[in-house]
Amino acid sequence: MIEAYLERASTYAGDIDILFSGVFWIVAVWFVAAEGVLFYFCFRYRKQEGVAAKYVTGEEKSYKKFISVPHYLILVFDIFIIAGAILVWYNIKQRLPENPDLTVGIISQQWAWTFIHPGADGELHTADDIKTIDELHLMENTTYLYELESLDVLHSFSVPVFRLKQDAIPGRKIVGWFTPTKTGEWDIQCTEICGIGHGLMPARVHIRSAYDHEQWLEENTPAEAGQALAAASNP
Amino acid sequence: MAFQVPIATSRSSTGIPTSRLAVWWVLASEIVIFGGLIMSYLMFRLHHESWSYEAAKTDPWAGGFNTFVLLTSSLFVVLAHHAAENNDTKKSFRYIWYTIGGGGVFMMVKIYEYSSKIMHDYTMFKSVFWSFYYTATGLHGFHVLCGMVIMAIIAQDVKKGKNLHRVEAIGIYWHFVDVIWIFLFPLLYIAK
Amino acid sequence: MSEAAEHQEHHEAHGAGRYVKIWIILLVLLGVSVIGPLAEIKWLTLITAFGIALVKAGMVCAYFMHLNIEKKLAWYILFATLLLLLVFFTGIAPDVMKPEGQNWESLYVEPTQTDVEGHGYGDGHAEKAH
Amino acid sequence: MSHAHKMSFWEKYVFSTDHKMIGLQYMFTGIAMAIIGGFFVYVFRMQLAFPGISVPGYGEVTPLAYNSLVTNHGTIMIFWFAMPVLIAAFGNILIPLMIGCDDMVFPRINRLSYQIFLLSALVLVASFFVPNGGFGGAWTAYPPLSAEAAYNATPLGAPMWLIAVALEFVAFLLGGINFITTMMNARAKGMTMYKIPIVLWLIVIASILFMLSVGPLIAGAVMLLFDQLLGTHFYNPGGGGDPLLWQHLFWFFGHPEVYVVLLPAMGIVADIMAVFARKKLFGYRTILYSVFATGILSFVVWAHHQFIAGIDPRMANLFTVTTLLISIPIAELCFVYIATLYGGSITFNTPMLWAISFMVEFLIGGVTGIFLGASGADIYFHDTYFVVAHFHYTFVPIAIIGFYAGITYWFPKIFGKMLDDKLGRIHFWGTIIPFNFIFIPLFVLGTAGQHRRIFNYEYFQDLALAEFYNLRVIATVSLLVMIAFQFVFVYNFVKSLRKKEKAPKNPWNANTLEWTADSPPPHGNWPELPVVYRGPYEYSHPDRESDWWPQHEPGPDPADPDYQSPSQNPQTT
Repeated sequence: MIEAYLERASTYAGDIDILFSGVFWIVAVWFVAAEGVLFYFCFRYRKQEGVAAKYVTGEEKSYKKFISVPHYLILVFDIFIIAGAILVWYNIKQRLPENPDLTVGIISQQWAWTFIHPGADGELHTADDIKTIDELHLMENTTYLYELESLDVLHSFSVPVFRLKQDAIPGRKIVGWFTPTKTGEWDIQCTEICGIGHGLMPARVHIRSAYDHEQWLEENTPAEAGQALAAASNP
Repeated sequence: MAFQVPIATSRSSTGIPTSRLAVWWVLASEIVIFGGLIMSYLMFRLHHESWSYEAAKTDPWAGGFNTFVLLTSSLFVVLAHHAAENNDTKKSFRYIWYTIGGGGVFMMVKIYEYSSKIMHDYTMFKSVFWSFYYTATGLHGFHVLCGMVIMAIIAQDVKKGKNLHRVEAIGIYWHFVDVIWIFLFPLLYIAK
Repeated sequence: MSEAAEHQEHHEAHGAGRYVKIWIILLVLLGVSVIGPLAEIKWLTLITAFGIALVKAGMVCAYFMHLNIEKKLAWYILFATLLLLLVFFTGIAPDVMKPEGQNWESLYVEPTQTDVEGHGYGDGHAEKAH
Repeated sequence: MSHAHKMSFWEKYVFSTDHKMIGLQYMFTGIAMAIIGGFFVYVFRMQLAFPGISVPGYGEVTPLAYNSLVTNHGTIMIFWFAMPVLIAAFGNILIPLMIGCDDMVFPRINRLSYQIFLLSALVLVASFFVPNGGFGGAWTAYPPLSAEAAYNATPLGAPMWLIAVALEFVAFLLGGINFITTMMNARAKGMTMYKIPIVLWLIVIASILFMLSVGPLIAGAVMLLFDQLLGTHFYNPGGGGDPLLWQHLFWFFGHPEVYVVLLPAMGIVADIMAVFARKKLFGYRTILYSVFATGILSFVVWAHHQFIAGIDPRMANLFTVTTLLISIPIAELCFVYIATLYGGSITFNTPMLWAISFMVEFLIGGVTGIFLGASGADIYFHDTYFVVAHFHYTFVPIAIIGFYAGITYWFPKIFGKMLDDKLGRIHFWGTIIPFNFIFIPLFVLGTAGQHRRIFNYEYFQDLALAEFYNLRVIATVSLLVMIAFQFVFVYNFVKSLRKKEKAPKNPWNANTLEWTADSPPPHGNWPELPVVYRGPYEYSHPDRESDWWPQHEPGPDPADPDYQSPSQNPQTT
């Protein structure tokens, strides 16, 4: 259902959408049933001349089952929802991909995002890293790890098209992953209130095909970093 | 306006007198306040190895002496309660004031401790250990002070032979303050 | 039990002399917990510190607060709060009590003993280099 | 119990120790605060629908002011409206009247509780007028944003906000001790555990939940205050503190708090439903045990507010399980309420309409909570408008519908006059319909990924679309309509108070004890305190001519196992 409003641009976006739809239909059945019975009772048992109300304590066996049976049914449905939720959660938040292709650094502060992309060598924290403000540049169909940090207050890194959200906590490094699957350009939000500029902290994610991403890399590698790297590889 | 105690206060559907029942609930709420603080401290303490070096700077002898003072004042207040039960208002009054005196000694030692710590630069801002040290002992000290004030008010009533049941209520509260100190003492002073 | 009989029992069980006895036991326990750390054995210190604290607290609650003769209800109320604190601790400890967990680590650099004992510490809480 | 001497204005209305007067003081202070909170929501909804306009009556909304408005709207509505009105006001008015005693057990502590509450409200209101305005770090006040003025830009607003909240907690702790002790100890002769009206059980259980959950947060608030004012590092990771600790302390309180306000509202609804359906509640004990289960479970679900807040991801699984389990007792409560209507003879007057609409709307709030409790789905929904819509679908039924249900039902008792039913219905439909039109668009916006606490969506290209603006405008216009209809209630209230005609003692033919006192009850409530013979919900008993059987009327108790049906009485069914 979410996909009607928002594209899916990561491998696990579909999982969350399916989980949402699954929960939606389970819940919808219960909701419609409960509201249906409620409205039916309101209509059926409205005050009528000469009709007195029944005396039911609700503790008789014949009546008690109307409460206890739905009670157990809810437990069964709960187990399904729990299982689905934990599966999705495990995949997105607990598991890390075994062979990630690249790692990006994400640093949040009041009120900007700094994204550190690995340069041509594919390693983070080397001389040819590319730092950008409020722009995250990713390659399609590549598994990324992200390292999320904050410099001052809490922020939250949210990419709706990935269905991904993770708070950044000062003094902590939080690791996670995503795999973009679609080229395009979308919003990155900060979803944890972070002061006056909370609403002025928009960033964009740019997802390109491998070829376009290479081009972007070449254009943006800092000149001195490129030379340093060249010098290092040709002693 | 003359305040009339309502009939409600004298009722006792549970079998526990109202004032004592209320004190148990007060203690329940206090346990979670101090408990929250102590649990937070404990988690930080186990997280930060460096805190054992900080904890070595506290003065276990001052803390130990204060434990002695509080235990003794607890004895006094329970004796005051005992006397009040026997309608011996004079004795009860005297023991209540002994208890207040105990609280006074406790506060004096506290002031000595604080000032000597601050003089050696172990202020509240030195590290979170010291922040906890001052917050926990300060909150406890605040309770001691409140207890002393309330006891002084009750002592006046006792002298006139009024509201003797309140001696028990304040006694339970005072023992509770004592129990909190019994836990703060090893947490802050003994465990290195 | 009639109220008068209860009152009677109350008195016999709690003569003034008995309170003094309990006070003496408490003081002995206090002495042990102060002397305990002088042995400089960690596990022994833990026992003398916290084990004895529990015993002391228990004695104060039972005999001074009269929880031993109070209706069970009061005891349930207080016990429930302790259980609650246990829940509180278990729920929070995985995040606060450790410097790292699944997919996260703390960047805080623990000061060393010299940091603590020299007065230079306090501004030295630098983060690990990015 | 004669209080014949003439009381001055101050004695009677300001420094009263009478539980009913203190209840009214709480209620009117709560309503006054709700008006402020309502004004705030009007300002920021206008800004969201028509960004950048000068809001009539306020002016232009800056980002700083926007944060402050949102924060204080939330704080006020929960701490200074829902809690004082539902627990303190109804608790104060109803507990002594329904258990049949003359006052609270500690009337002076009760008065003190209100005075501290009033002080807290004044501190909060004053914080809006200090330089840079009120605190703007959301009602959850997560540090380090809330801890340092350099981050939140409100050097005075933030500590004042915190002090106000802490004072308010103290007020409710004092009040809560009073409620709990009163109900435990001061019950009328014959009122055993299972003869207490459900509303009182629920108010008292709510007070217990509040008392037990708020402790760690009080300690935490002291720590945060020291961080703000003295510069300690409890929550500053750079100095060895931990910002996550506050989140845990806050939500350890914050989640039970939801049930603290929910339970009194559910209690009010239970009583109203039984009276106007002329039915015994469908399983008094079922309700009670479900509420116990809810209360206990409510202490172990708190971290579902923090799934993506950086807690250890393994813990999220545990909290997903407990969160979904809590749906069972709550659903059971809803089933019991619906089943109570079965076989009834339902009169649809204003209080009953509110009570039924509570069920209808609260179900929406309840089922949408499942999405957020399921950790996997929460990754996407956390801090979106889906959350906003969800908790408004729980809190509006609780605070607003619950309040209107209670006040329309007990109005004759409290003020001694009858409310106009026709105006009541107009007000009801004028509130309920716009309410749904406010929040259903927000569900859609949340599903589309709109995140919270943003003063202007112009800066987010994916959210600045025209169709989204249409939804925002629908929500805002509906809000204006809803606010406009509240004046109908005010008019009705004032008009009814000025009526000459007095309300009868028991206009609804209800069983509970408060209806046996005069309307309004005098100081001391009854000349002679009543005695209770049976449970509060013996409606339409087949052995009775009339369809009600008051608690105080001497005679047998049909719930007694030895009860003999008198054969000479013809069955009325």
